[in-house]
Amino acid sequence: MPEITYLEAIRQGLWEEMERDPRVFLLGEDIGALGGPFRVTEGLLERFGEERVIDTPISEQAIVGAAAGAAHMGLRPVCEMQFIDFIACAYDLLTNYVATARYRAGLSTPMVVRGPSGGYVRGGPFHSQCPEAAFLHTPGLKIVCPATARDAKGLIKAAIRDEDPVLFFEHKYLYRRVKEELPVGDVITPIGQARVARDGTDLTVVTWSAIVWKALEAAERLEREDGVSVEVLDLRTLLPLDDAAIVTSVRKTNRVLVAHEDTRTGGVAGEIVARINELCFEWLDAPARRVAAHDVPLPYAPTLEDFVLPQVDDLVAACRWLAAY
Amino acid sequence: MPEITYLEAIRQGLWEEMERDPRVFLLGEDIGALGGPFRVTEGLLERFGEERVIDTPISEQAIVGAAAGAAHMGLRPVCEMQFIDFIACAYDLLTNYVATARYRAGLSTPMVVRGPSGGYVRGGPFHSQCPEAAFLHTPGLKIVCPATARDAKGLIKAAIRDEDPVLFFEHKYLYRRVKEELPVGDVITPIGQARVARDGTDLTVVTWSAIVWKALEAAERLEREDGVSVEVLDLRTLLPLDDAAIVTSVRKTNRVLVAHEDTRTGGVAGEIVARINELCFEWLDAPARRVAAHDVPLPYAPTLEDFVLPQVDDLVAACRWLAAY
Amino acid sequence: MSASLSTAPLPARLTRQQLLELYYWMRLTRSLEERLVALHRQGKVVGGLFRSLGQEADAVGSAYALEAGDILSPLIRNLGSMLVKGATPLEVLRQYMARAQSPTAGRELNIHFNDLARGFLGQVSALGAMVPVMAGIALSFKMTRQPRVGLVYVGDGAMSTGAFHEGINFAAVRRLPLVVICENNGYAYSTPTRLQTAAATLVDKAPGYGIPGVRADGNDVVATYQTTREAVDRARAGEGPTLVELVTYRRKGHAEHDDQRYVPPGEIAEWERRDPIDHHRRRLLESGWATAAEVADVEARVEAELDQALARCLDEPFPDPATALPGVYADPPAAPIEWYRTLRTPDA
Amino acid sequence: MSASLSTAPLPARLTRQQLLELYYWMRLTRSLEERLVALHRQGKVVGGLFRSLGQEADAVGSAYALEAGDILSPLIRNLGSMLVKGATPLEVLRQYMARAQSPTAGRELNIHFNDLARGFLGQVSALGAMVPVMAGIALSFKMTRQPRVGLVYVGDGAMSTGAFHEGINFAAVRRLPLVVICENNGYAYSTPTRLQTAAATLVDKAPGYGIPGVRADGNDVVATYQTTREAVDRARAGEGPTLVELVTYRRKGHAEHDDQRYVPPGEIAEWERRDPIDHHRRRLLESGWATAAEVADVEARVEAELDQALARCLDEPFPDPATALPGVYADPPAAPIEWYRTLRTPDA
Ligand SMILES: Cc1ncc(C[n+]2csc(CCOP(=O)(O)OP(=O)(O)O)c2C)c(N)n1
Ligand SMILES: Cc1ncc(C[n+]2csc(CCOP(=O)(O)OP(=O)(O)O)c2C)c(N)n1
Ligand SMILES: [Mg+2]
Ligand SMILES: [Mg+2]
Repeated sequence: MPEITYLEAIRQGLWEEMERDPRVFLLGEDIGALGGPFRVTEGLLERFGEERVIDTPISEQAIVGAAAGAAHMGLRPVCEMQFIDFIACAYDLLTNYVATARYRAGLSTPMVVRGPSGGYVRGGPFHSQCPEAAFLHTPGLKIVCPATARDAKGLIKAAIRDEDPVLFFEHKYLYRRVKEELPVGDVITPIGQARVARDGTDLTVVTWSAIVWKALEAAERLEREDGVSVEVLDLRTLLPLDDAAIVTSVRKTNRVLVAHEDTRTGGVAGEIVARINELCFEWLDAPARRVAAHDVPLPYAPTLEDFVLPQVDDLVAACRWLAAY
Repeated sequence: MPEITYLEAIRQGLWEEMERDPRVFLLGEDIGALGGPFRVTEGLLERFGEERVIDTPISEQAIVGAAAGAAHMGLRPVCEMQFIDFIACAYDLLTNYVATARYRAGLSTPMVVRGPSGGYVRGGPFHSQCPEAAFLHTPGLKIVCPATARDAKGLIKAAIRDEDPVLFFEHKYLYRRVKEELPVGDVITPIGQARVARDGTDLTVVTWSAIVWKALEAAERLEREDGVSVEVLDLRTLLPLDDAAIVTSVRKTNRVLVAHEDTRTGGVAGEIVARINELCFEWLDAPARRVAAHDVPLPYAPTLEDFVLPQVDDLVAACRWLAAY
Repeated sequence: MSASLSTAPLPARLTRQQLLELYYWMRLTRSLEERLVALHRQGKVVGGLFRSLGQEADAVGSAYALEAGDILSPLIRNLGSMLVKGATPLEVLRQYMARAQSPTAGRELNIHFNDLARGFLGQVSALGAMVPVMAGIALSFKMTRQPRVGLVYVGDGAMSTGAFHEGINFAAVRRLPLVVICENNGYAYSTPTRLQTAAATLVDKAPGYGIPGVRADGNDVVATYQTTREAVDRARAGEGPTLVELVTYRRKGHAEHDDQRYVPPGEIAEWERRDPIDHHRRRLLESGWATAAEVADVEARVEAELDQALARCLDEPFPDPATALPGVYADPPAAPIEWYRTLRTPDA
Repeated sequence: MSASLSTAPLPARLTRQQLLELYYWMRLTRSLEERLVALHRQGKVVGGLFRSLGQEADAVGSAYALEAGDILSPLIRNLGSMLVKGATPLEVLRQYMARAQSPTAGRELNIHFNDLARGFLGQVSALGAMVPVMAGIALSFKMTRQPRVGLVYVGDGAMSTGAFHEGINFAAVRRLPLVVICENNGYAYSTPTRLQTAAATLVDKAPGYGIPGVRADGNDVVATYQTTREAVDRARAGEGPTLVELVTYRRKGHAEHDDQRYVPPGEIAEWERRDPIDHHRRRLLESGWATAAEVADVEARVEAELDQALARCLDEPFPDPATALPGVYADPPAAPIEWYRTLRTPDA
């Protein structure tokens, strides 16, 4: 099996789905001749032509709205936000139109909105965001955040095949840093199912996307230096949350850290901690704690970005605190 | 002292601030001759003229963006969203431009965005929303949600005088249902301070806006029927949260219910429960629980809306569960 | 024999039958709204009531220009367009009264409902949003090589939204089969058009999108039909979008509760004299395109149909509360019931 | 003596001094970018590098048309406009290198910084957003009766955004003193203008907003200055916004990493021949508006200034990590440090 990167896995997923299903098409800014700023869609224009790889004007509302209309008619649009930060421009259409279409009007809207999210790349405040929290609050949407190349491919395919709108947040820091041997052809990661990235017995780190890798690194250090056995749960899907997987792990380890890259206040970790508190109260030997970014817009300078974002050392320190509680 | 409604209290607050400070002006759709669909701004055009009460085109992005620009130059704009649901159209400008202006660029942006929020009025999915959760996640913004006429006046005045952007979410169900004797002139409710709406010893209900009144009704019933003493904490400000007030009450009662009108998943209650868990873990005799709307867009029919939204009976049932835990 | 009646030539390649049909749809629209006003007064309409009084011609005439298979997206004042496309008075009454059997099962209000098979896509409240969505529907027609056309209505006010701009621009760049109808009825709620845009006319926006813009008298159902029809034909021929401005007037308030305090005296009366239904009725008779009997028959038929529809739904129940939960996603089937609610029933 | 040099009459009521100044600003812009390219290759530029090669005239000429007290909001390619308004090369170098002493203390990138006193408001990344914001600044000028003007730049691509539409429409309806400059440089990243809009020219959008639209050669600094100046004067006279389209060309990629694979062969070379700086330089000398010595002196001055600026900041430190926390709100003074971070120091 060939080893491919997280980015190639997404491209392969798109490619295979477009080969498989003529209803699948792509629309976004500069996804054609350019292949997008990160080349995720490179080669797709040549293979599938201008009608199925559509370079749009700079109009996130038009991209999302047009995708919704086409989806109502049975097509399977995949929208690219050039940087996921700009999904904010389509916030009204996504939360009020797309998310509610099935419920209020019985309209099916099978569409995907994908794009590069996340920091650790010196992108500054508008090219580094993690928009999960902005959409967690929206019944009707699904949200997936792959951490591995396998899940990048498996989730983009599952998202395209899903009958409902799916937000697919890929992490630009992982694009070329994460590689994996993957079979060509169908690799499907079911939406709504978390993954135990590392087995452990003493405490659980619940996380997703780029932080999964930092958690794994922290877990190894804790094993080595403290003999503490950390389980790492990669949620993969944030909406709907895999409560069962969280509960199983927390009831086993009795100590839990919820970690994400995004800022703390109003972040997704709050919802997860609340659920743990509701579902595992009697099993908790220590308060569920959160590791998240500091509550500021993400600054540009390396020293500042590194300070604001959670690092491996932070996860280690927080786990030690929990283990010692 | 004259008794005035929640709606009149907002108008009086706007009026007095415009009298006090010539930099204060209003902009929004149909706020002039019409006085807005609920007449919140009635009479202000006649008093302050077209330059300070600006009827805009249907352009939420222009309203918010223009307010930000004017605020940078030292004016004090107050924007009306005709229904707060439409704030979604200005989501990018609010979260990416307005909220970050001071941090990224040292720009001061003293502006207010206000409008009618909330359900229980048969408004259907697009005229009933509670947008708190969509903005809780945004460092740089402040969010206030008055429950009483006094706080409606006190918070609109505080918001207008604040050096930072403030989202002022008024509840349309309370507009004419809530009355109070209020002094003419300065009534200021400091942003960031919760209020004990009812003293209690057995458990705490943390809530805000319309649900405060339902919680008070539930508390009385529980006192009467169960002899359970419920403390009701009216947060008033959601960003920044008054951790101290929450902690004080929870450490006293050891049982807490966080209740809001909005849907549960990704709602503000998650953040609050997470903080309680972090700050009061050793003091909790029962898991902190949430009462919130069911995770669906808010439907129109009375039977459906009443089913989806939390009711007094629900608060009573949840409190009984907590008290009995 | 009816041939001998004809004094004026038939306009816009319409048959006598069709001219009478246009009258029927306008009449049906107005009478249905009158029934709704009565129901509103009786407190039977759950939410607000929005009238299209005086705008029936622009709604009916424009929708009548579409073929089966074409899809339109209405505004709150396009009841007439919905009816022409096959929405029934019974559905509309049930929607306004939030009945269990309404097309949205009580979830959405007034004419916010849709049936893509019949050719109408219900709007959402956010103005402008339906323009990009309808551009997407037109895109699907083009991609699948179907000779179908999309039509979307925007108000003079909604044209100020970013969504309108992005949607019509996208449709223009892709040369999609989309007709954009601007209903210029003079007001957006209380805001007169001059506070909405500094443009001399709303069709002045067309060149900025590189598409043709045409204006017509929105109170003349035939002119409305003819102008829209040309735009629809252009779209179907693959020549891309057209912006059609239909000039009309909103004689009632934004909604029933609106007292129109902001309207200059005399303005409404002025437009009453140009009532689109009276005008078409007069023309039918004076031009000899229909007999008094035919017209009277249409009017009777309308009332009878409405009596019938009303009788059927007046006593229908509201939806069962628990039906609020299913259908957020194709799967899982239903949103979970909240824990606290299960506590309320003693046996839980 | 310089008078005797003059062969051609001075254009656009500009003095010799000013014509030379225009050359200075363009030269400074280009040389500063060349320094940045070198720094970028050395890995000293933290983020991306965006060039305005070939667009120096439209940036400099348009900004030069403003007076002290006027405020502009630049795009990524308006380094020249920033410099004219008083931003210094030292500030720009510090920004790109994310140094502690940069205007944003390392929080924001490249030319995303502002000083309202000098008259520039830094952009945010979201395209179009600055149009409504600058409309608000223009609104404040009008409300406070100050004879000041706002100027905002948008690209051929950014004109497709809803924010642009809502902002320029608002400014037009309120007749605000705002000049909107569209820099039509042929591309939005890789997207040619024909895929951005079907309009024949971008000024065709002006009538839709009820404002004048004018076009000028963006590679001619004098034409750019003159055209913008007329729009600025209109705005200051209370006659409202103007849409100015400056036709130019982006000779480099969207950013340094962009290989321009999407550009037809020959196109760039074609525009190299129309280089705005060479053109102005030639004109200065041929028209006798400046001596070879004066021109050479400007060029020497530019390099000297840049050497100096570079020398000052090259070894400056990045910001101290803890400075990331203050300034989210006027009060409370700083965002709290996260609990886990305090655990990292052994003594915590
Ligand atoms: C984005 C958005 N902002 C505000 C509103 C509130 N609103 C509902 S109808 C209306 C006026 C619409 O005027 P127009 O577009 O001219 O349509 P008309 O009612 O005249 O048919 C407004 C402001 C809305 N529905 N959507
Ligand atoms: C709302 C939004 N969508 C997408 C982007 C990503 N983006 C940055 S620059 C750019 C192209 C801009 O083209 P144009 O407006 O013509 O300006 P130019 O770079 O040519 O000066 C795009 C798509 C963005 N910054 N903002
Ligand atoms: Mg209108
Ligand atoms: Mg460009």
